[in-house]
Amino acid sequence: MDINFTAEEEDFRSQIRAFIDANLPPSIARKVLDGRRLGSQDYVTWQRILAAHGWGAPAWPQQFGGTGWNAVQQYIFEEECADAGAPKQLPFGLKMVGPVIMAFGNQTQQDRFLPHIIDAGDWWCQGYSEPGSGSDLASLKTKAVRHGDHYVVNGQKTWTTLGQHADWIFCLVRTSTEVRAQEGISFLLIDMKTPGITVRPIIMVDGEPEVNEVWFDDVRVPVENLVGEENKGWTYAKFLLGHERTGIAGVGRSKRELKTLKAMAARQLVRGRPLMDDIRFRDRVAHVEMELMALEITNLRVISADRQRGRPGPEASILKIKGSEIQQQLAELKMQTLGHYALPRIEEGLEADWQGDPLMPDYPLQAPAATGTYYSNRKVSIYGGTNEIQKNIISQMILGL
Amino acid sequence: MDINFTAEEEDFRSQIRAFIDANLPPSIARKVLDGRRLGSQDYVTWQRILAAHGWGAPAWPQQFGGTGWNAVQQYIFEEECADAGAPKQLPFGLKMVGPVIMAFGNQTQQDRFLPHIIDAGDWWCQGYSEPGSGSDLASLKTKAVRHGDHYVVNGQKTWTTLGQHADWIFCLVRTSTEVRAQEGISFLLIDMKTPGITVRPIIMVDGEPEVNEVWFDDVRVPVENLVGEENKGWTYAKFLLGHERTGIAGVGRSKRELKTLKAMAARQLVRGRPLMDDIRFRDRVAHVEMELMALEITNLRVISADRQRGRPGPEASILKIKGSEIQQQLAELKMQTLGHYALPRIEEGLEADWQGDPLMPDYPLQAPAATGTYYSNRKVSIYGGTNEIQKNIISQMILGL
Amino acid sequence: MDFNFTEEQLALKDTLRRFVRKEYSFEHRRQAMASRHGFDRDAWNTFAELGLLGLPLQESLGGLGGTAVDSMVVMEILGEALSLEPFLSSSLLCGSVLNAVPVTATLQELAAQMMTGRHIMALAHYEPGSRYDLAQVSTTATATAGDWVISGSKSVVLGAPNADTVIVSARTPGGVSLFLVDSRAPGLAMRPYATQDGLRAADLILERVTVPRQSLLAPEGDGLKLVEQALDTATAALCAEAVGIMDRLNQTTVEYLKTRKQFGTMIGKFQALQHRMAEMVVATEQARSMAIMAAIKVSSTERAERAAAISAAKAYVGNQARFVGQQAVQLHGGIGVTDELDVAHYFKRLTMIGHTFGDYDHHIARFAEAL
Amino acid sequence: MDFNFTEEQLALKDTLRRFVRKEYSFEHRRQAMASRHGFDRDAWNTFAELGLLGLPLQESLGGLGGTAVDSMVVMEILGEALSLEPFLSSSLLCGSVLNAVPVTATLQELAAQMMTGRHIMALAHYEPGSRYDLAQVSTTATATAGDWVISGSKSVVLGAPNADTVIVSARTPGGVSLFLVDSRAPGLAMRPYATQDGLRAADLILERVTVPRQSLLAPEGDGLKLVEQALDTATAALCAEAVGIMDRLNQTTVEYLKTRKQFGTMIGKFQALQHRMAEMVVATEQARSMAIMAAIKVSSTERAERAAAISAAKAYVGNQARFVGQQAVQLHGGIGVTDELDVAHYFKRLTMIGHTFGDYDHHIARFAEAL
Repeated sequence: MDINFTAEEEDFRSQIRAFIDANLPPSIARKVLDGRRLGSQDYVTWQRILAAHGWGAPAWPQQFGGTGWNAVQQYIFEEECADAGAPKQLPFGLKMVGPVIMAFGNQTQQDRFLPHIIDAGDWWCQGYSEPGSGSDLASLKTKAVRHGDHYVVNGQKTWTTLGQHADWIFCLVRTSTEVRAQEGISFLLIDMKTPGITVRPIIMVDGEPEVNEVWFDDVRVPVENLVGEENKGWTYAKFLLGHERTGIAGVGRSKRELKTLKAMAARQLVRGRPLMDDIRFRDRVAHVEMELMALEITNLRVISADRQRGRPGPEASILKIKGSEIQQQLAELKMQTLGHYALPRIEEGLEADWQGDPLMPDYPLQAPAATGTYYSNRKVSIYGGTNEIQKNIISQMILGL
Repeated sequence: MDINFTAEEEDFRSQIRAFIDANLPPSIARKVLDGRRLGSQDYVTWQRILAAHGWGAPAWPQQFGGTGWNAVQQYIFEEECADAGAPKQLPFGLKMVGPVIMAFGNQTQQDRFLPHIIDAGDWWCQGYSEPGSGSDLASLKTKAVRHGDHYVVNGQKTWTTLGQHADWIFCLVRTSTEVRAQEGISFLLIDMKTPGITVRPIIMVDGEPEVNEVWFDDVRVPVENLVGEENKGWTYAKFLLGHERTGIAGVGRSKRELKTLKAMAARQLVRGRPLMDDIRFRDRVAHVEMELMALEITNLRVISADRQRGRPGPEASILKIKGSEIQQQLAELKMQTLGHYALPRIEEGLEADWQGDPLMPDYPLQAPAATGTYYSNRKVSIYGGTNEIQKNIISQMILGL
Repeated sequence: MDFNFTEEQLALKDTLRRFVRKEYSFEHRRQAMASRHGFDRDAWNTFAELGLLGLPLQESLGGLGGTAVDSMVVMEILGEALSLEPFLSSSLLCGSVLNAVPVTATLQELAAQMMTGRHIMALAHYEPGSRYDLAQVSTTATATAGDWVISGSKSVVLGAPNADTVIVSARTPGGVSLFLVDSRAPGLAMRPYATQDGLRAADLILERVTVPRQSLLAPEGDGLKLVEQALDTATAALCAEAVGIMDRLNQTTVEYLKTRKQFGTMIGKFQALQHRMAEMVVATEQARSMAIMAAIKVSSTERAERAAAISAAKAYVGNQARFVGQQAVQLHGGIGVTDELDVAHYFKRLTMIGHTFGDYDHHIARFAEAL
Repeated sequence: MDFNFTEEQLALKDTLRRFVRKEYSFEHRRQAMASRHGFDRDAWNTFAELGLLGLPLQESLGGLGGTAVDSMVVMEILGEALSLEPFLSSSLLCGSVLNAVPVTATLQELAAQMMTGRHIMALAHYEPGSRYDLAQVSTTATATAGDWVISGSKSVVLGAPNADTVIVSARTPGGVSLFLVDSRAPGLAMRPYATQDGLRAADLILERVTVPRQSLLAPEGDGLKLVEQALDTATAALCAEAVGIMDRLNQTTVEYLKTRKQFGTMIGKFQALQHRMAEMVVATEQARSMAIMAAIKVSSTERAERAAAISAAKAYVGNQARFVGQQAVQLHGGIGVTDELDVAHYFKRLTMIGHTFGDYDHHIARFAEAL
């Protein structure tokens, strides 16, 4: 047992770091680190830089264009990317539909779709949730009726993150109502340019349009876009959800946020002394840092156990619960560093080129994003299965209650 | 609206305080304030002092020998008694069986029993809980079968607080099994000297015998000891439980404990300075003090609402939850003041005459009781309906969920 | 000891609640927020007609001389309605200052204008880098022939963009002093913005702003004392506003738990959610008790008693409000984090209340000093 | 990076667990606690036979030179068994001191005796009024002709009543130094007692206790450094013990939730209790991670890194242990607070671990210094 990295692992880390130093555009990193708005192009740019270097799909096997890295290497890679302020690699293709196509798609689908997940040729989004379905995913109502060599899809999806930019959507649809809820579901890949699809952004608590509603009105989908077998979609969905939870702890990003937090708290003054020296505030930081130290090791333990078991286990729920709590605490503390400067909503401060306001000389450059991020981060204990659902999973799957 | 006491109320408080100053035996008060063991005689002594002055039953109407005080006066009285270190007036007669006898007992029972609750001629205990019944009181199994002018009682009660000293026990017994659980219950008064009763003390987490198991083996109880009607006991039980919850906030005692806590923390040193000046510790004290400030007003608000409504409402559950949490926090902080002196278990330190140990010169006089009290106080969120049950009550009775 | 409201208070509460329920819907508020001034002039006029705007002002100024309990009653309802109008920043905060200084004809005129709703005031005290520390005042006022010349910066001045007159604190030879400054005075630059919960505020820079001699309010050097008292008054009112919001969030959340179904069951039947909801109610009732305490004790003539009570209330209510706000969002799930539903807006306001006039750490420090 | 135990560690864990399950039942422990020495001599001898007592001692002392991870493995099982034997106070705490001082024939002989279980040691460092502050040492040692003369008081010396030799810290001209003192030395008065969780400890008063010149361990002035290192080692071990106890409490509580019925239902079906149980598991897994971290980092040669890691682990594990202990009692209801059930005893031990070698406030302060 050793939680220290080996010399080989440290060497690997140096290579990653050198690459990021040389290739991550500073303008993009600055946006991430200061909490400015990212454009869709920022994600694409970074993904293509990685793809060009063969690192577009860190978690995929080499046969599908992945790196073939082991779990520790992937972990190091994610940590370094997060630390440097790289945009998150979008999970919809890489962590969601990609693994499903690899495991259950046919050769044609693999050849058509996988390369363009890696090179960001296709922007994917997720069509799982529906209004009213929430955590009870299997209650979904969007229907696909087979007419010849097409499915005709009608219904509505929601919470479709960044769907406004998407080229493709993967959808759970109901293809049979004569069996119990889980058994009549199929997994379809749908071109977002197909007639009959309408996308409407949902404005979130922080005023940003992050997620969308997507309507399907007699949308015709070729049957070759069915993944696996008809009515077996629930199996693929569960497989996907298992994959979605790995990395959900967000340890790398939280470590970066902790660093930013400390830097902000070192610059803010309370009665002339750095806020970071205020015993109450410092204890709050210490508290979340301890949580994060523990979570990092728990995360590595779960990865190690998953590897030995060959599949993700229910312990991922622990990562989701703790990871989301930590992200929320960090966001709250960043807001708290600002004192009364938590109040102003400086719209233009979210733009990449904002350099501060001459009439607010001590208003920090990271301030405009802080309160909105706190608001918005309430979602992380809701999406991907609420923390309440995660506790159900632990009590039922781990404890047998 | 005014949370300040009126001049009349302050005057009333002065009278109470003067009486207590003059009449509460200092040796008893010392035991209470230092957390030493109280003997059964200590309770009796204080109760008789109060009774001799006409204050034996502060909450009872005058027709039954009570003071006739209003709720605010009762509150002031309890607060002053607690502050001075008077032993708690035992609730089993005054707050439990007494009100039931007043409301549902016949004249003979009222004449026989009520005066000796006031003058401590009878020590009462409670026969409600049974092994296995816990919060589900109505599932009780102790049976009473009528034979001529007696009931023959068989079964077992448990958690009978201070039952080892009791002269009488009031019991819920099953007199019919042919109806639903709540409808076959009766309320019996049983002389503890009756043949067939066995009492076995239960040693608690702090090593003290506070509660008991009581076995009934063909115990013959005269039918005149039935309160109210046969099979209507559940009604009386619910009435009693409503009464039991008033005063459960324990604000007066918690205020005294807070005072003791501050005094202890002022004397303990950390790196040469009083622990009370340690910002972390002082914040903990401040936190519980705020809770207590709020609870005191909530308590008075509930009393005021009960008075207007004419009966106790479900808001008492709020008092139970918060009151118990505060008591537990105070006990924990007292233990924490001691530092490594939380560890020793000095048995003789619980005796009234213990004056410290020459080999442990700085070991505080209140120390021997502190850790045991913390352990033991875990019970306050369990007894009288666990805090989980209280939350059920709030969500169902107040919120209609 | 008495926990009843007076007949007048009950009537005021009732009238005001009926008004906001009828005329101040969530959609109405959204429009008002988007308007130029960021609040509803009609509602503001109605407040004036109902006597609200004169309520906190003492009778010598022509006001109604209402107590802090009266203000509590008002603020609870304004909280329920998520009111955008500058009652707190103008009537309560500045009203408290005006109540405490020698009455003059100018002030009576000013007060009369305020009561009609035509004149709005703001208090500019906090400065860049001051955080919540009242004593840190770098703005200066220098006496010249017949004037005072004021220079310095003020940050997060609530209600400033709509204010006609700003009370500005500045350091003078006698200590910290307060001045009435016309918001359009030459040399006064304003950086207005919306706050994160939809109110309006501004940062100010004063460069040699010249005001007449008689703009000095109260004796020189009394400024800190007056500001502290005014902020304590406003803080007590904020506690009441928070309680009003918590009440509404609890009602809305209970309703949602009774409607929303998951896995074939109304989610209010899930015990974990029931208990959370029960804890929210407990938190709210405890917060209400502290808001009452604050409303009574804010009138205490002993500065130490008042300070300890207000800080205990603000720290405590802030903590409960944080819990209730976060949990109301959590129990609503996804729609709880959308702009569409009122829940998110109540949550935002509660969060900002937690950062107004001192956060938890600030107030527990002030309270703990008194232990 | 590697989260696997070695074959040897797994074998040790397995053997030890089988032994305590078979021979160290809760009833057996109760008898041992009531016995004169307060622990089970037979179990202690078995520990010696299994090599446990030599495990932490380095090879130059004839020990097995085990790592802190080895100790972690052992302490988890001792936690599960609620072991009363002085492994922590003698083998780990004093063993750590002996490992860090120059090897002599006397020490080799002492170590040999310790490993057989015949000789027991204790570390006397804390003093009246010191609380958890290591630097506060008032006990003095004065050099005379061929001796040292030691005077002072020591408080809550774990394992002292059964110790043959006590390592005593005392102030000398060169700083704080450590001395080997025979527990029966003239002038050494002992006030033995049981601790609140059933172990044995004592307060000591030393009045001109005279020990030979060579009783000085290590160079004069090295005492504080050695004691800090030894306490960090023992603290890491305490974290592991706490995790073992939390595991057992979780198992016991889950079992109880599956058996106990209320209102006609197995109480483990109540969602509020399910979620609490899930939180207990999360707390335990997070605590386990910190215990692992402590076991690795305690061997760090950088004092600051070691101190920060150990204090983070102790504060964090202590907090999680407090939660798990309290909730295990709560979920058991009434019987959870009786002496009869093992639950209360696990709870008591967890609570006392929280107060051993520094409580949460002490360790978060030590950790936060390093931020």
